Amino acid sequence: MIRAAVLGGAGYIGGELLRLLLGHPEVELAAAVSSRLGGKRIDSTHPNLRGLTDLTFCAEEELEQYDVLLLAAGHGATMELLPRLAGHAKTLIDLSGDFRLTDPAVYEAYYGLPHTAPELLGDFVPGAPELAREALRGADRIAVPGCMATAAILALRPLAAEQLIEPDVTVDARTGSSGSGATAGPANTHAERSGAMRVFAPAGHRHEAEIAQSCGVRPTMTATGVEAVRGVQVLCRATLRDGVDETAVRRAYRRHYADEPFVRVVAQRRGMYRLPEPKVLSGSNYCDVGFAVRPEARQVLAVAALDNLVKGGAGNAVQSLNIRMGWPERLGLEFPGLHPV
Amino acid sequence: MIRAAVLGGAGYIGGELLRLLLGHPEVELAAAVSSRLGGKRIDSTHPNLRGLTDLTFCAEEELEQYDVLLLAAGHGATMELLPRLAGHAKTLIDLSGDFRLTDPAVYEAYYGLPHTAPELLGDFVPGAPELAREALRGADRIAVPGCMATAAILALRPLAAEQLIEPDVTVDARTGSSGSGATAGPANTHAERSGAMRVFAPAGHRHEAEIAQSCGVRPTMTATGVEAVRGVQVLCRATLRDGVDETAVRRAYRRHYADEPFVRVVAQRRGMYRLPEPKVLSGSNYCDVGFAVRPEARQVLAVAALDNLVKGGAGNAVQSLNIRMGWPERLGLEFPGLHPV
Amino acid sequence: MIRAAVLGGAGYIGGELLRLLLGHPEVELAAAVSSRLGGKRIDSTHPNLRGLTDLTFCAEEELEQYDVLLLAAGHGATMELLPRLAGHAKTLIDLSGDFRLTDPAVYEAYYGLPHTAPELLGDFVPGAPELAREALRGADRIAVPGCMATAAILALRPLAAEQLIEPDVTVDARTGSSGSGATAGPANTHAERSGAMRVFAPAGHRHEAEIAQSCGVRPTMTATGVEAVRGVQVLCRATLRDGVDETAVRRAYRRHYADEPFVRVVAQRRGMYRLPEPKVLSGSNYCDVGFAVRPEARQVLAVAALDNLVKGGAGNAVQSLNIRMGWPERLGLEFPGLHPV
Amino acid sequence: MIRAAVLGGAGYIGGELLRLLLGHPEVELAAAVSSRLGGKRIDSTHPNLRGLTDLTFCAEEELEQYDVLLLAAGHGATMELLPRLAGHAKTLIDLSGDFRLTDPAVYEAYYGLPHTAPELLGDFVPGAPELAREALRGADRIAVPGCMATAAILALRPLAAEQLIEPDVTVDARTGSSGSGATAGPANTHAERSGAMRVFAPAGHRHEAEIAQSCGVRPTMTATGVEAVRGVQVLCRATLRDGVDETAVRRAYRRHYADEPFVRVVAQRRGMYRLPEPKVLSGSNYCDVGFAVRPEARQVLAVAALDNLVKGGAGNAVQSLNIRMGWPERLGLEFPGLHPV
Amino acid sequence: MIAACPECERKLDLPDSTRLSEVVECPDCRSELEVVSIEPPLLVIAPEAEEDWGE
Amino acid sequence: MIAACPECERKLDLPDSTRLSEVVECPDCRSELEVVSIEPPLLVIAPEAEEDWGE
Ligand SMILES: NC(=O)c1ccc[n+]([C@@H]2O[C@H](COP(=O)([O-])OP(=O)(O)OC[C@H]3O[C@@H](n4cnc5c(N)ncnc54)[C@H](OP(=O)(O)O)[C@@H]3O)[C@@H](O)[C@H]2O)c1
Ligand SMILES: NC(=O)c1ccc[n+]([C@@H]2O[C@H](COP(=O)([O-])OP(=O)(O)OC[C@H]3O[C@@H](n4cnc5c(N)ncnc54)[C@H](OP(=O)(O)O)[C@@H]3O)[C@@H](O)[C@H]2O)c1
Ligand SMILES: NC(=O)c1ccc[n+]([C@@H]2O[C@H](COP(=O)([O-])OP(=O)(O)OC[C@H]3O[C@@H](n4cnc5c(N)ncnc54)[C@H](OP(=O)(O)O)[C@@H]3O)[C@@H](O)[C@H]2O)c1
Ligand SMILES: NC(=O)c1ccc[n+]([C@@H]2O[C@H](COP(=O)([O-])OP(=O)(O)OC[C@H]3O[C@@H](n4cnc5c(N)ncnc54)[C@H](OP(=O)(O)O)[C@@H]3O)[C@@H](O)[C@H]2O)c1
Ligand SMILES: [Zn+2]
Ligand SMILES: [Zn+2]
Repeated sequence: MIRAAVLGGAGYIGGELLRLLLGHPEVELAAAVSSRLGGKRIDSTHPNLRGLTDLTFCAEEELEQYDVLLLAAGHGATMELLPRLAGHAKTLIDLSGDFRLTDPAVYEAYYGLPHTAPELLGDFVPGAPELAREALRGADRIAVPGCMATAAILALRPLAAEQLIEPDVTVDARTGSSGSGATAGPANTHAERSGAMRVFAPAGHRHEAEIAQSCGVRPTMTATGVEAVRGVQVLCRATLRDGVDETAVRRAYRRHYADEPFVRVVAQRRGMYRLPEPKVLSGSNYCDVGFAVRPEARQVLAVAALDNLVKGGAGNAVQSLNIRMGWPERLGLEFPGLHPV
Repeated sequence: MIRAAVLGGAGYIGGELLRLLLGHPEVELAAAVSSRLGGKRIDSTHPNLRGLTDLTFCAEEELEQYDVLLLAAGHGATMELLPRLAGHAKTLIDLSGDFRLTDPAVYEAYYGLPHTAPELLGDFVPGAPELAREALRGADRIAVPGCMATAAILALRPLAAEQLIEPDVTVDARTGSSGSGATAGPANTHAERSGAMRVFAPAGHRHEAEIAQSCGVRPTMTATGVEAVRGVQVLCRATLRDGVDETAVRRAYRRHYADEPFVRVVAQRRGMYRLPEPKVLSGSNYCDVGFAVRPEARQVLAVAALDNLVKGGAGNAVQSLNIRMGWPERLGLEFPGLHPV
Repeated sequence: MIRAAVLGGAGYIGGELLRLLLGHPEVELAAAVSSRLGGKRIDSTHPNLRGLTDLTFCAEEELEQYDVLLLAAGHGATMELLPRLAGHAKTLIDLSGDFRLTDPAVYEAYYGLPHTAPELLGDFVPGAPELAREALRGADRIAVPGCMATAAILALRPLAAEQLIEPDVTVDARTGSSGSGATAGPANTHAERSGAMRVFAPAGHRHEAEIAQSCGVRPTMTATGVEAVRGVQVLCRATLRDGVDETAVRRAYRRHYADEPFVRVVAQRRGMYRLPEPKVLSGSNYCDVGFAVRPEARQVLAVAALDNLVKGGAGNAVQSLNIRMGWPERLGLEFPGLHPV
Repeated sequence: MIRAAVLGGAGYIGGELLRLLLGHPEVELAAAVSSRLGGKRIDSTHPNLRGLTDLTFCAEEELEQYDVLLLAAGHGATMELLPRLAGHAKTLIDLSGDFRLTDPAVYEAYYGLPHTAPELLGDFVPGAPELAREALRGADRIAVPGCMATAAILALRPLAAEQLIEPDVTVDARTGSSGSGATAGPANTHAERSGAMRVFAPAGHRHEAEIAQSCGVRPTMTATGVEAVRGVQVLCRATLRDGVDETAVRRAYRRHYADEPFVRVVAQRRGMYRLPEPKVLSGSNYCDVGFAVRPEARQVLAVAALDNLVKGGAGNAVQSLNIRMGWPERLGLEFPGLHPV
Repeated sequence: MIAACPECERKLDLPDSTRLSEVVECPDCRSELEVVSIEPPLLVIAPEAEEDWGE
Repeated sequence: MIAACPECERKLDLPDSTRLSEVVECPDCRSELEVVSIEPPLLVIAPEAEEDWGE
């Protein structure tokens, strides 16, 4: 058993970390920090945890020593927080955008503010088991990728790595409302957000930088908020290189994901769920990845779906932790999702 | 053509008033007040109005003289506002809860604050055409009933008026999220409110007072927020008096609503939409009313559905205005609702 | 490890049984019967099971010997099937309505057809751990109660058992679309069922018989289909007996459920989720139970929520099986539900 | 007043035609054909029409002479039906896909069956006022474009017509469940279709042919079923020609749509509804069109939204009829949509 | 240290570090409770801003 | 018995009880495959009623 603490535990990623860590057989959830809700029970905020714990939120100042500290605060704030919190645990796992990019200039271009701890960027291993499993085994600074980025990277990686596609790709991402966090504001009231198809990033989205960094492609990404609480789906288009056909594409996906515990290739000719859809993944750590080839046009459509709070965040963090600790990778992440839902 | 002004035009009831008045052939929408959004276009807040108007919100201080002033501010605030605004128009129509109840003691009991203009209560005619059509013809102070109250009153009125039921009734109301207005807060973010079945008034709801006042029954009411933006449905249970059977019940509804332009009796034995449902009423001014009798138990279930922003508010205001002005009652209220939806 | 088979595995309750049994550490899922889909993979129908199993559906004729056989076919069909299937397993767990009622006359009154195996009714123990835990330990014929019945029974039982209420109660049930099973028909297309508030049982629902049988009350029940796929909520009203106050009510719930692994008492004065709501229970085996007392009216509102496919069906079956086998009661049922969702 | 008949009146497009024609001041709805529901009231199928009409469905054989006959049957069936029905009215308006394409070979390639009335293809004018207003004035054979095609064409037309873009474009369409009509089947039950993000046309969609024909571009189109009953949104990506900037793009849209009664250019820098979204268009005949330019990448994203049953079908038919008859173009189409919704 | 919730009678097990005037949350009814005495431990309902909830 | 899916090349492990003309489902692309030979095991895509899917 190791002792873990979560910062930002009142948020949506934080709450998902609490759920997963409370159910993890090797982890004792020792602390959850909230600046607003210190002293309040965590199950008052996250009613799904009723009966599982009597823990209350604590203030940052009350943090002690832990084996692992997971940070689920916003970007910008995190690069300020992390240096002063680093002493509280040997292993730090950050879920914000602050330590995902290796180049501070790219960070500034995409986040619109200079990085205040650029010297730390090099310390971080991506919390992306499919890309960095070996590095994660010894990692004590882990930066989990963004939710839409994870989906797009897992969709594009096999094609890019095997040089089956040209570098220009487009990514059409769709996301549920939990993707923008728990804070109330005029844009996310139920009445306004309900049934939305809100193209909130029509001319470029931050996650482009992560996709480019991980896949070596040149992505153009849009993102649309659709009617869902959880769930991300990406449709990625690319041009196939000369001579690449569906067989080559399918083989690439198989090779890359045959042994992955949490990536499934879903590209069926029959049935209702032929390509990845997030709804059957709610609560699960799977990322489903599929494709469709249009040979005459030399085009491939790569599709991926995941639960933004799990494989797109907290689940990827726990999977990374499992690797880091040498535990079975699926530990605490067994929930497969529901049908119907 | 008369000139109309709306106070609270940035809110949900206010926005619905703007839509209806812009489409009304006898009304010129002359002003819409917002304290927060003065100078901003009204179609920035209400995107459905794009192309219909170039009007901008104004401040209360900019109000001039109008034929009718419609107030769509919250309760509490309205009883303060109304006296100082009364000079701006001959006819005032208020949509808040402040002038619906005739007895200030009942107001205080249900709203938890003393009424600050009790002397005005007697001036108001209910903006309820089915109950007060004659009085509305000459009315210059009109108080539109609450949305769930209107549904329950129209469901129960025929039974109560014809003494078919015992006075104790229960009302289970279900409501969409627009019922709580446009203001963002932790309880109405999309992620929290989505898919909710939130019993927010388990032991009594304010609208009990209006139902009691209008029907002479003793209601016990609960209200549940369900997944919907618009729409209210009420299920009212009552005990039938001795000898009352389904035929008597059906006749009472027919008698009361045969000539009503906006109440339809929906109590079918076959088909998919046998009893009233709000979804096919979205945007329309209908209140559908139905019933089911359980003879052996001497019980009747009365069901009503409406769009809380239309028949439950702005539409009832416009229908009342039509009556007041001697116009055809359906003027500007012809939209019948959609199917499917 | 025991070997289990599921009949009706292509349906919604059947699919949920497959999910739970595949994740159960003491059970090997050995067979899933479907008459329509014999030979087809079960994960083609239930896409959440991809990667967990290669099992295909088999025909009834292919059934062998199992330790337990779970039946998830419709009522009417089940009383025909069960006698001829009984030889395939020592322990039979039925999820249909056919063996829940002890009195064949009540069955005929509520289901509209005579019971064809009335001699077997006495053999069945209710698959309701909170009511029949001791009997379940040795039970080889288990009949799991209906989903809305389970919710209402758990809501009313403490009040009824401790004689805190008068016998006449009303039950206002709300249910998601999965409650009517997987078969397509005009009434459950997405476009028609979406956003519905369909009062499909306005004058009495079958589950009244189960509630009456288990609680000794006289229920009047309505049921409304609301916008949700999973989830049941019931609002039960009763009259408090003389002298009964909120303290007495709360004590009754505590006493009954303090040690129950899957019933939580949720009746809070503060917070967003004060009373039971099904959405945070999706996929979980909890039934949350709460109440609100209106002392001056001597009324109590009892509220319960659950996932109809889990605690309302498959989860209750597995919990009963755990008890029958002497395993820890929570085995295979640990998933706590999600927030937000 | 002219007399109109609708074939396919029990379907979703048919029902929307009934609603619009019943509300049209110059049209008498004289007949609605249904093969399944002959003799049944049309408001049993379309409950929103209760109180507006007592019309019942009739059989095709009962058809008489009308001024206009609107066909809302499926493709394939329509090319068989239309020749034998043509005698019933001077003016025919077809809403199926059968008479939209001018080239029977393209029809066969996209619909997978040979056209059985190729000689009639040349007779049809597109029911697309923005493209064919002049031709519509004298047209007696009108073929209304597909719903997603209309959205994509209105989004791309200004760019293509003014040669601002390269010919290769991609179209990502999202659609609600009413787009697939009223017939029940396993793929459109509420439980399966709810919350879906179903990429049902990953490698090409039929509407490509219409977009190519109307805009002279080479489209690659995907379509995804998302959670909605009504509503279509398209995201079209194209490469800007040398020297084309945002100003040129904005001017093109303005020029094309400044005088269009039902196309609004929505491309705002601020506010919640910056780009077109279908939800505020439900029931309205508007198509909102917007764009975002990414100059450094020479890319433009063109976005359009509409209600598939109105501007994407029945509304476009009525607008075309208004033009054909020389009536004001907005007649019977004034409903602006709702907010919130 | 055991004290009862004055609202719902739930027994609260207060940690030894509990200080006077501290506010704790009842696990059952979620009332906010102020510690007004340590020996014997005594809780009263804390004054609270009216929370708006519902529609 | 191992045979490859003619659609997607996935290797299928057919049980020994597999009979001629039996239809199996490819776990990857979900094509319906007919067993047209046992020794050597050989699969072809089974003729199928066009499945309507989508809108
Ligand atoms: N939502 C997703 O789908 C998703 C997926 C992957 C990654 N992420 C990333 O995860 C992080 C959290 O996202 P979220 O969606 O959970 O947001 P959220 O719901 O808004 O929660 C953020 C939490 O951070 C805490 N916080 C904010 N500023 C802080 C500060 N200066 N110091 C300490 N704590 C602070 C807040 O807690 P208190 O106010 O209680 O202190 C809040 O609960 C973000 O960086 C986000 O980009 C989100
Ligand atoms: N929503 C419903 O279903 C419904 C149905 C029937 C009746 N009602 C009643 O209608 C009223 C409005 O409800 P709503 O849902 O539209 O609420 P809302 O969306 O919150 O809008 C209320 C509006 O009132 C304005 N306002 C608030 N305080 C004010 C003040 N002191 N002076 C002037 N304006 C003030 C605000 O505008 P600015 O901030 O821009 O000034 C706000 O836009 C309430 O009394 C409600 O009870 C609502
Ligand atoms: N849905 C709920 O919330 C819920 C909750 C508690 C209990 N229940 C009860 O559980 C049972 C199943 O409900 P469901 O919702 O899962 O229904 P469902 O989705 O319609 O599934 C029923 C299954 O039963 C099979 N079946 C039907 N007739 C059969 C027969 N004569 N012999 C063998 N199999 C037959 C069908 O499979 P094939 O066609 O493939 O053979 C079908 O998949 C019902 O009795 C229901 O009352 C349902
Ligand atoms: N749904 C949309 O968003 C949309 C938008 C634009 C265009 N369209 C097109 O409009 C047409 C209708 O679409 P829909 O969505 O309304 O479909 P739908 O709901 O399935 O309705 C089609 C109707 O056509 C009738 N019909 C079918 N075969 C017929 C035949 N052989 N002879 C006479 N009537 C027949 C059926 O009526 P009975 O069974 O009662 O005879 C049915 O009600 C299709 O061609 C579709 O492509 C649809
Ligand atoms: Zn308490
Ligand atoms: Zn295959």
